[in-house]
Order: sequence, then structure tokens, then C-alpha cells
Amino acid sequence: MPDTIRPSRLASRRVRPRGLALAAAALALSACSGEQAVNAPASADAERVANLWTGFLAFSSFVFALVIGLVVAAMRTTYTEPARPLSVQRGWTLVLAGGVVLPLVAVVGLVGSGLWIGGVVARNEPPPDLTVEIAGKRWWWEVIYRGEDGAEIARTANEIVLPVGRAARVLLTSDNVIHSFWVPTLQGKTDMIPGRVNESRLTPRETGLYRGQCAEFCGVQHAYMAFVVEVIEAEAFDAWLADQGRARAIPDDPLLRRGLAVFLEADCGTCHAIRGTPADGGMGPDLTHLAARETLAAGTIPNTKGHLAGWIGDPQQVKPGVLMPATALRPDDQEALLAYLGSLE
Amino acid sequence: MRQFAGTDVSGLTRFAKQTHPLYAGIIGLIAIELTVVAMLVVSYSYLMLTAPEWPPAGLAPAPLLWPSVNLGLLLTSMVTMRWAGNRITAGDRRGLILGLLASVSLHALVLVFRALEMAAYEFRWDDHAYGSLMWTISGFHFTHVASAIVGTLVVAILAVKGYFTPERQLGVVVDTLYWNFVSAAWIPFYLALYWGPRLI
Amino acid sequence: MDDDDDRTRRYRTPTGIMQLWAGWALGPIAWAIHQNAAFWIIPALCESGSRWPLWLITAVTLAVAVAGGAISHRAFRALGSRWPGDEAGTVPARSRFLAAAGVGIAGLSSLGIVVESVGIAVLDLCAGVP
Amino acid sequence: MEERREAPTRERRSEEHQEPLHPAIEDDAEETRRLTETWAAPTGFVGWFMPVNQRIIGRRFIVTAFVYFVLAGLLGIAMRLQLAAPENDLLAPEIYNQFFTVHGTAMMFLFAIPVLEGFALFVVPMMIGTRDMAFPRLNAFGYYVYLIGSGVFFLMLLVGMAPKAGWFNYVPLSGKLYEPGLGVDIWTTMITFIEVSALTAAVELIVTILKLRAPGMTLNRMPVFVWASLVMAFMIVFAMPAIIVASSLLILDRLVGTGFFVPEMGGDPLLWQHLFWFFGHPEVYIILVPALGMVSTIITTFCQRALFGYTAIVMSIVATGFVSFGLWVHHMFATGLPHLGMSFFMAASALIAIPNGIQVFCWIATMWGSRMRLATPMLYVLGFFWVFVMGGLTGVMVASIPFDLQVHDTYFLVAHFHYVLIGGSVMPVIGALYYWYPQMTGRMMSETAGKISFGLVFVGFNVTFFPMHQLGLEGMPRRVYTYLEETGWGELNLVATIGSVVLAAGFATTMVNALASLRWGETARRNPWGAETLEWATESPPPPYNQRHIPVVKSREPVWDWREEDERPVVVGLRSDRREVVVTSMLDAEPQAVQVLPGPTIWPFLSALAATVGFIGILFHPVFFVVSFFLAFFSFVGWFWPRRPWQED
Repeated sequence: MPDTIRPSRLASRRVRPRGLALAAAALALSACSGEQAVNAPASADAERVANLWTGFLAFSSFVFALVIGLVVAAMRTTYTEPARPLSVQRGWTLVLAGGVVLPLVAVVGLVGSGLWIGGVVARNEPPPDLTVEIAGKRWWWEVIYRGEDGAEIARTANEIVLPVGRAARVLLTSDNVIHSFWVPTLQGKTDMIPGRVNESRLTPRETGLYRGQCAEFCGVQHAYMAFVVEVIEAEAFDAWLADQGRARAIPDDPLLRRGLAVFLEADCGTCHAIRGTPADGGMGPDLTHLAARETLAAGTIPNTKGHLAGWIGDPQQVKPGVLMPATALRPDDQEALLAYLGSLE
Repeated sequence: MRQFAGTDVSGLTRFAKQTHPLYAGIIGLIAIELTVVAMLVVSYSYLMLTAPEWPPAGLAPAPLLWPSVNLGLLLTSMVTMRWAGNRITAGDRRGLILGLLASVSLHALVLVFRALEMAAYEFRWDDHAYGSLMWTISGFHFTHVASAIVGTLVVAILAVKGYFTPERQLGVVVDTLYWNFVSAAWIPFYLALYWGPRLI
Repeated sequence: MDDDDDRTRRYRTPTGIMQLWAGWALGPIAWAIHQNAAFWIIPALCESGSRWPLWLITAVTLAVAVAGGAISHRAFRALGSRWPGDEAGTVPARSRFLAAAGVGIAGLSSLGIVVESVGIAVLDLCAGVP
Repeated sequence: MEERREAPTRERRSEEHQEPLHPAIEDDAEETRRLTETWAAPTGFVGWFMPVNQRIIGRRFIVTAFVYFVLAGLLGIAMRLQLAAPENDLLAPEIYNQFFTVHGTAMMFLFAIPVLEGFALFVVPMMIGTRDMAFPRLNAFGYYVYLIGSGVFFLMLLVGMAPKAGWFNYVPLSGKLYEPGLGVDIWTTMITFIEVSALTAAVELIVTILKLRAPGMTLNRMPVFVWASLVMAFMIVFAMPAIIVASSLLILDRLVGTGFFVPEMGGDPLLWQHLFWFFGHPEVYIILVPALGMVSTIITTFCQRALFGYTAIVMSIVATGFVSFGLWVHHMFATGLPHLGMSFFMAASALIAIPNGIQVFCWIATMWGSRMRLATPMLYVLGFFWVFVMGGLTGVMVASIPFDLQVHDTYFLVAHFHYVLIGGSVMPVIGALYYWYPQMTGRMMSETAGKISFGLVFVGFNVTFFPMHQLGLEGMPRRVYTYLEETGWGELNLVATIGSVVLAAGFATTMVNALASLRWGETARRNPWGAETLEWATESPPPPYNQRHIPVVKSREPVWDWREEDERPVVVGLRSDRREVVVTSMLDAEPQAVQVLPGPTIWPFLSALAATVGFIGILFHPVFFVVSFFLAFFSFVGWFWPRRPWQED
């Protein structure tokens, strides 16, 4: 199964009470078609486009074969027979049929299907059950869940958890360069442009893990600016969202306490926030529920203790050009920090 | 292969005016510059129409007086240029020189007024997009007026040296063509920059 | 009809020549106006909720494009409706050529306006308006 | 029936204009010598900066452009090697981003436009039977500006300071904040240089084509390649100013802190995209249209037939030119514009299929049942059919808004536009190189090497770019320097990389062939391909004045006329002691006047230097704007100062 994100990671991670095991199993079954592929749709919108592609492919194959066949037929006298030009009448029939009627059929089909499907997709229906604001950062994704009144419910990064079968309104912004939000299995792309708020709609109809990636060149680490959309059952989602809104208490366990102290002493809190602690930086991802995430560094490496240690120690090694500075720690400090970060479920 | 005379051109003029390729070439140059003018006006209108407030809060639309005076001067200079052309066609070298210098003076006056006006702007180009546009478009036109002046001065020097004759006046003809473009280019800018914010 | 006769002589005059270019110029200009005007006014129309200005633009520009084609076509008819070759006569041949190409260009432009306006009928006026 | 005139078999025409036996003209050797002297280009080191003859300038454009083709191609190979395996670290991201920025910029601005301009400058004046461009000095100026602009731009790569925001330079990524070095500054100024060069060439081509055609070459007798060059030139005139304005606004944003594209200051990043693509889409057709003209030329010659549907083909070319200005928003479908508004551009983009369909089927009708000569130029044209049709079909697909939102900025798009640009433009250009090489050098290129080259290019191209369609559908975005192994994109990328090496070998074969044939190529006979247009109505290579006499034309295929009639009418009455050409009327090419062209001079080169001082200088200090203004002014005065003595006229 070549097209999945890190299958080893899925197998090794702890099962959380959110139907994720089911998702992983479903993923394993569908993995051969790939989870970042246009023609493995997991939403009605994406399926419409996948069908559009099938139609395009069939029609284009026909036209291509026709034109190449005609060129070959035109050449048949080159080797064997005497020159035998088309009569003027037949020539014009050919030009009109192939050069006007055939393209016209294509135009009608293309514009018709484009208006129909494009119209359905752009109408943004059904009305949304939930609003997620996603901000493109360099080079990661900030994800903010908002209530009906627009107030923030929870803030996370690089992982978008959605309830299956419900429509999520996605508000796309950027305060730096232009990014483009794209989950091929769920929806076409929409740009995130400084100074405006663009809107997209995700209505997944199957649980599972879907990979998305930035589709607009956004600088040195455009390549590793990915994210995961995790679609789970609606009840599990509500629980998850409530959990995500929760802040952190200062831990009692001495090791964890020390970890937090290391975190603050190393100035991690200048860029990262852990709600409930003095760390309230906004430059980097919010880490309040770091340990519950699949991946680190915007979908680049699996969220394991070893990878996390490597990432903190030398981010440039993992993701050259990343804005996070390297942090050298004594082994015991590092152990404490990793333990603390590992506790941020 | 046998060759025979299909057409004899020895009698054709070597002093073509409107039919000369250079005349068409200057029209081509004007077409390019007109597209630039159009793009600047489009950029201005685009930002004006998408902005919540134009000009930005606290600013009044730029005063109309000097730009309007300049418009009058620029349009008048087109008339004096035309008069200069007519004079040389009539063989009046002195008239040509006079007409050229009159036109140059009018444009020079425009430069002075523009400079005073821009100095009085109460915003800089790096304050906001409105300021950027005002300065850039004004500077663009300013440079063009300056180029038209120096170019026409060279034509005037040639006229003093007696280069131009009723027959040999292509230089005057194409210089007038470009002159007219530079002068008339102020019209779209004037309308966009000074009337746009008032009408929107 | 390879030489100048009464029917082709007018296509040496400025008026006649302008008629030959009518399809070349009016068709694309009308199309450009349709596309741009309709594109840029949509946000304003979304606010007012009315789409008749779009239909007005379509009707006017389509009329201009078709008129351009019709003028070219009339010239083509006046020149004998023959498909242009590169026969010897200078003015008739180039006039037929310009007129025929003008009909084609104006035809494509008109088709462009028509195909574009299908969306006006079926799409949501406000979809995607920021 | 009139349509018979376009019947594929060429009939001998009844020419009522055929004068009864004019006295033959015998060429006076002394007169020919004087003509050679008048039109000769200066030699020596300083002389290199002085010639203004159209064939010399055209050849320089072509040679320089191919140098950049090779260099930018090598960057492409480097990128393919980096992508051959997942998580590869051959190229660091900073380097990779510079490479793809320079690859795209160089292929578009430094190769494609100049090479097509170069062919147009080289071929068009000869094709229309005149002796030079209308403004020879401007022509030379255009070349120096191009040479300096492209050279400085490419040097930036060697010192590791090349821009890395992509050839499209979207703001804010290309703003000072995110791209602080000199890279983007140099990009904007040097792009303006190359645009100026393109614009000068365009104005010259327009004026030359409209005013200097051989007597009798009415608009409907112009060779299709001349029509294509004319349309290209008009498109340049109306498209390039948009990018000049855009890049000027960008450089102001970067240098003096204006706010055209800064949302906090009331600007808008989308303004850049509108301006850029208003230029950028016509740009693609600027590259495509003259190549389609080359295809028409090659098909006519190698099938030995008049083109079927000349009027329809010209109409299609012109319509393509117009429509290309109404497509720019289809590059911006994902930016959140009103959906209804975007649907207009979907419709317009789909309609481009009609004029292109007409052309393709006119060519098929021309080729139908002919005894085609399968020499290398024709092979490249046959390859063009395969590649261009496929690129056109995917092009129509991406016109569809919902489909485009999925494949936009993915490898599907990379595949699509390489199919269109390499298939639609580069393959005809290589064919044209083989075709016109005898007129450039007096020798033929090796046919054997040509056929090998075609085989490698055709196979290599399809192996490289066909898999990219699938990669795009599997979700691989563009402009990524690497990808994770789990994405599963590794195998197809490896295939593409292998293909790119084959493709490069194919192009290299042609380049080596062109160089080797300079020395060892077979000497060209007069009109070696048996073509019908006027550039072949003289020796190979032509003398400095192109044709001993400017011919008088009576049909679309004058050379074939003369072959049948064994005599030809020519223009007499041009002086041989100065550079005189006939000016004819726009529509009917009736002689109107005689233009006296200026001779060789160094002033255009000095003007180009003055412009360079200004444009590079303002990156460091604004005073250079004024300095350069006056330097350029003085060089222009030197350039245009009338020849002495004036009485000579």
C-alpha cells in the first residue's frame, strides 16, 4: 500500500477512543487508491469531479485517437501510392466536422458539465454544521474551531478533525504569503490570500484519514507543508472537540513539572502556546494537545518520541529552512521535556 | 531564370511622411504606451473600487485646480505643435522654431506646476496604496513630459540648423505625433485620479 | 470578377475598407467588453440581487458582434460570395479574404458571448463573491 | 468554382497580368559589387557591436536563445534528478527553488520569446521580399538589451543570488519581507529589459510586415508564417505592457516601500495576479502562434502543396490572438473570485478549441494523400501533432472550473503545459531550425542525426511528461523540491527522470548537429527543400542585401510560380549606393515610397548600456534614474542624428 501516510505510524500508535482503529482499518482497505488522490473521492463534491475526469478521459481518448488516425491515414500515400488529394468538397467537410463541430461538441459538454458541477460545488450546500478557520503559516496550518457566535472553541495545528456526514465551513486566511488549501479526496483547492477570507466546504461521507497539502508555492518549505484530515463519527467528534478546548493544568508529577520548566526556560513559549501555562507564543503551532496528533512538522514526520527529540534538537535536518530554531538540551532535560510533551494528550 | 522589370520605383518619393514606416513605428510606440497608461488606470481603478474608503480616511480628494490648468496647457501645446508643423509645410522656418519653442514652454510650465503640486501632497508614496498610485502615476507622466521636452528641443536645434524643409519634415511629423500622445495621456489620468474619487 | 468593377471599387475607399474590417474589430471588441464588464460588476450586482444588467450587457455586445459579422458578410455577398483564393485580381481577392475572415472572427466572438451568457442563466449570482 | 484555387493540387494559374515579354534585366557585376558593399556589416571586435542587418540580428537572437535553452534545460535535468527518488537530498530546497524559478523564467523569457522573435526577424523580411527590417538600429538595440538583460539574470544563478519565488513571482512571497535578496529586484528589472527587447522586435515586425512587403503581396498572399509573426507581434504589443507595469509596481514596493500589493496599506496581492496573467496567458500564445506558422510552412513545403484553407487558417490564428486576451482569469480559479464571473473565462477557454481545431484539420486536409517528404523538419511536425493534440485536450479539461480546482498547481498542469509548450512550440522550432539552417549558414544539417534526434525527443518527451498526468491526479503538487516516500509518487517520478535524460539526449543531438554542420554539413543547393516562399528565392546563404532585386509577387507561392514560368518580375529603380527598400501600402502592397535605411552604428549598443546603467543603478540609488535618463537621451541623439550631408537625400 504505497499511498498511505506512514502505515507504520498508524499501526504503532495507541488506539484512542474515537473510532480511529476503524478509520485505520478502512484506510488500509482503500489504501491502494491513495488518500491524496483526486480519483479516490470521499465526499460528494470530490466524487462529482472524479466522474468529470472519467468523462473527459473517455472523450479525449476518442478525439486523440481520431486525430492521430487521420494523420496516419493522410500519410498512407507517402510510401506506396500516387498522390491522391482530397477533393475540395471533402476537404471542407473534414475541416468543418473535425475543426468546428467536434470542438463545439467538446465546448458544449465541457461548459455544460462545468456549469452544472461547478455550480453545485460553489453553492456551498448544505448549510454548515460547523466552522473551522484555517490559517496558512510558514509552513504549517493553524486550525481554529469556532462556535456559531464566532468565538474560539479550540485551537490546534496541522490536523483537522471532522465529523463524518456533516458539512464544515472552512474559512481560509493567511497573514504571510499565499498558500492553497487542498484535500484532493474531499474538495478542490482554495487559496489563502493575505487580506481576504476565502471559503471552502468539506462534507466527508466516510471516516478515515485524508492527506492534504499546500498547493501554492509558498517559499522554501512548500514541499513539506502537509496536513491530515481525520474524519470520525459525529459523537466521537463532539467529545474530541470538548477535549481540545480544555486547557492544561500545571502537572503534579515532578518529571512533567521539570519538563514544563525546561520548555519555558528554553524559550519555547515565545513561539508556542500551551493553554493553562505561561507559554502563550503565537508564532508556532499551539501545543496544548500535541501528543494527540498524528504527525509533527506539518505532516512531515510521525509523532513519536524519537522523532520529536530529533525535531527539537535539529529541525533543519528534518525540514531545511524551517523557522523553528534548534534547541540543545542536556539529556535529562530532554528526557523531561519529551515526557511532558508526551503527556499533552 | 529570366528577370524583367515588374515595377519601377526610381520616381517614388524618398521623403514620405504619413506613409513612412517611421510614422507607423511611432504609432506602434504610442500603442504600447497607451497600453501602459490603460494598465495604470486599471490598477488605480481596481484598488479604488475594492477599497472601503478612497482616498483613505482623513484625506480629501486631491485638489482640482492645478491638474485642470495643466490639462489646459497640455491641450494648448497640441495646437501650437500643429501650428509649427503647418509653418514648415509652408516653408516658414522661423515659424517652425517659434511653434516648437512655444510648445516646449507650455510643457515646461506643466512640469513646474506638477512639481509644486506634488510637493504639496500631504501624503507620501509609502503611506498607503492611494499615495503610491498618486506618486507613481504623476511621476510616470512627469517623466514623459520631460522626455517630450528634450526630444522636441533636439528637433528645434535641427530646425535652427536648417535641417527641415517643406519636403524633409518627417522628424517634425513624428515628434508631433508623440507630443500629442504625451499631452493627451493626461486626460485619462486626470479623469481617474481627480474625478474618480469624487464620482465614486 | 478578377478586376476592379463597380462592385469592388468601393473596397478601395476608406469606407469600404472599414466595412471589410468590421468583423475583425467589432466582434472581438464586443466580446472583450462583455467579458470584462460582466466580470467586474458581479460583486455589485450580488449586493443588489438583480441580474438584468448582465443580460443588458449580453444583448448589447451580442448585437455589436453580430452587426460586425453582418457588415463583413454583406461585403462578402457584394463581392460575389466566393471563397477567397489567391486569384490574380488584387482588390477583389483581398476584399473577399478580409470579409470572409471577418465573418469567421465575428462569428466566433458572438458564439463566445452566447456561451458565456449560459452561466448567467443557471449560476448563483453570489456564489464565491467575497 | 473559386475554391479550386485552394485545391491541394496546384494548378497553373491563368495570369491576365502576365505582360507580353518585357526586356530581360541583366545584372551588372559592378552594380552587384556596390550593393554588397552598401549592405555589408562591419567586421572586427568593435564591428561586432555595430551591424544592423536583419539576418545577423535574427541569427544572434536564435543562437543566444538556444544557449539559454541548453542552460535552462540542464536546470530541468537537475530538478528531475532531485525528484527521481522520494526524500532525495541532491538539491537543497533553496537551490531547487532557485532552479525552478530560473528554469521557468529562462524558458519563457530567455528562450521561447527570443527564439521565435529571432526566427521572425531572420525569416520574415526575406519572406516578404525586402532587404531589412524597417528600423534596423532599433533591431540591434533590441538584441543588446536582450543580451545584457538575460546575461545579468542568469549570472545571478551562478553567484547563488537568483530569485526563488517562481517565474510568476506572486506577491507577497516576492516582496522584500519574504525574498530579501537582490534576486527579485534583478528579476523585475531584467524582465523589463527582455520585454523592451520583445516590444522593439514586435513594433518592427508589425511595421516591416505592413509596410515593406514586396509589391503585389497583398494581405491575402502573405505566407502564413508572416501572418503568425504579425499576430505574435500585436499580441506582444498589448500583453507585455501589463507585465512591465506589474514588475515596475513590484520593484517600487520593494525599493521605496509603496503599497500596491500590501493589504495593510490598501493594496491587493490579487492585483499582481490579474496584471501578471493578463500578460501571462497571451504570453503562452505568443510562444505558440508563430510555431503554428512554422508548422504551416513546413507542411506546405514537404507536401509540395498549397495550404488547404489558407483563409480559415489565418482567421484561426487571428482569432487565437484575440481570444488569448480573454482567458487570464482561468489561472486564478482558486483565488476566491465570483463563481459566475469565472464561468465566463471557462467558456472562453473552452472556445479556444475551435480555432485550433480548424487549423489542425486544415493541415490534415493539406497532407491528405500527399507524397510527403519525411525529412527531419516534417518528422518534428508529425511529432507536433501527437504532442500538441494531447496538450490541447488536457488544456480544454483544465478550462473546467471544478476540474481545474483539483488539478491546478499539480503535476497534471506541469504535464499539460509541457505538452503544449514543448509540443506546440519547441518541436516546431527545432523543425524550423533544420528547415531554415541552410539559409542561416549555407549548409544542411545532418539528416541522420536529425532523425535520431527526433526519435529520442519524441520518446523521451512522452516518457517524461505523460506520467506526470497521473502524478497530478495522485495529488502531487507543483514546485515541491521533494516528497515523502509514503505518497507513493516515487516510481512514476523515476520514470519521468529517465525520460528526461532521453529527451535531453535528443535535444543535445540536435545542438551538436547544428554545431558540427557549420563545418561539416553538406553545402546547400539553392532552395534545397523546394519551398514556395521568397526567402528561398536567393542563394543559400543569401548575400547581405538578401535579394539582388526585390521581387514582384502575383500569388501565395511565388517561387513555385517562377519555377513553372521560368521568369519573374522584379523591382527596378532602387539605388545601390545606399540602403534603399520599397515601401508599399498596407492592404494591397502597392509601391508608395522608398525608405532609406540607416547603416551600421554603435549607438544602439551605447543606448543599451545607458539603459543598463539606469536599471541596475536604481537598485542601489534612485539618482541613477536621472543619470540614465540623460545618458539614454544623449545616446538617442547620436542614434537619430541625421546623416550628413543632408543634401544627399
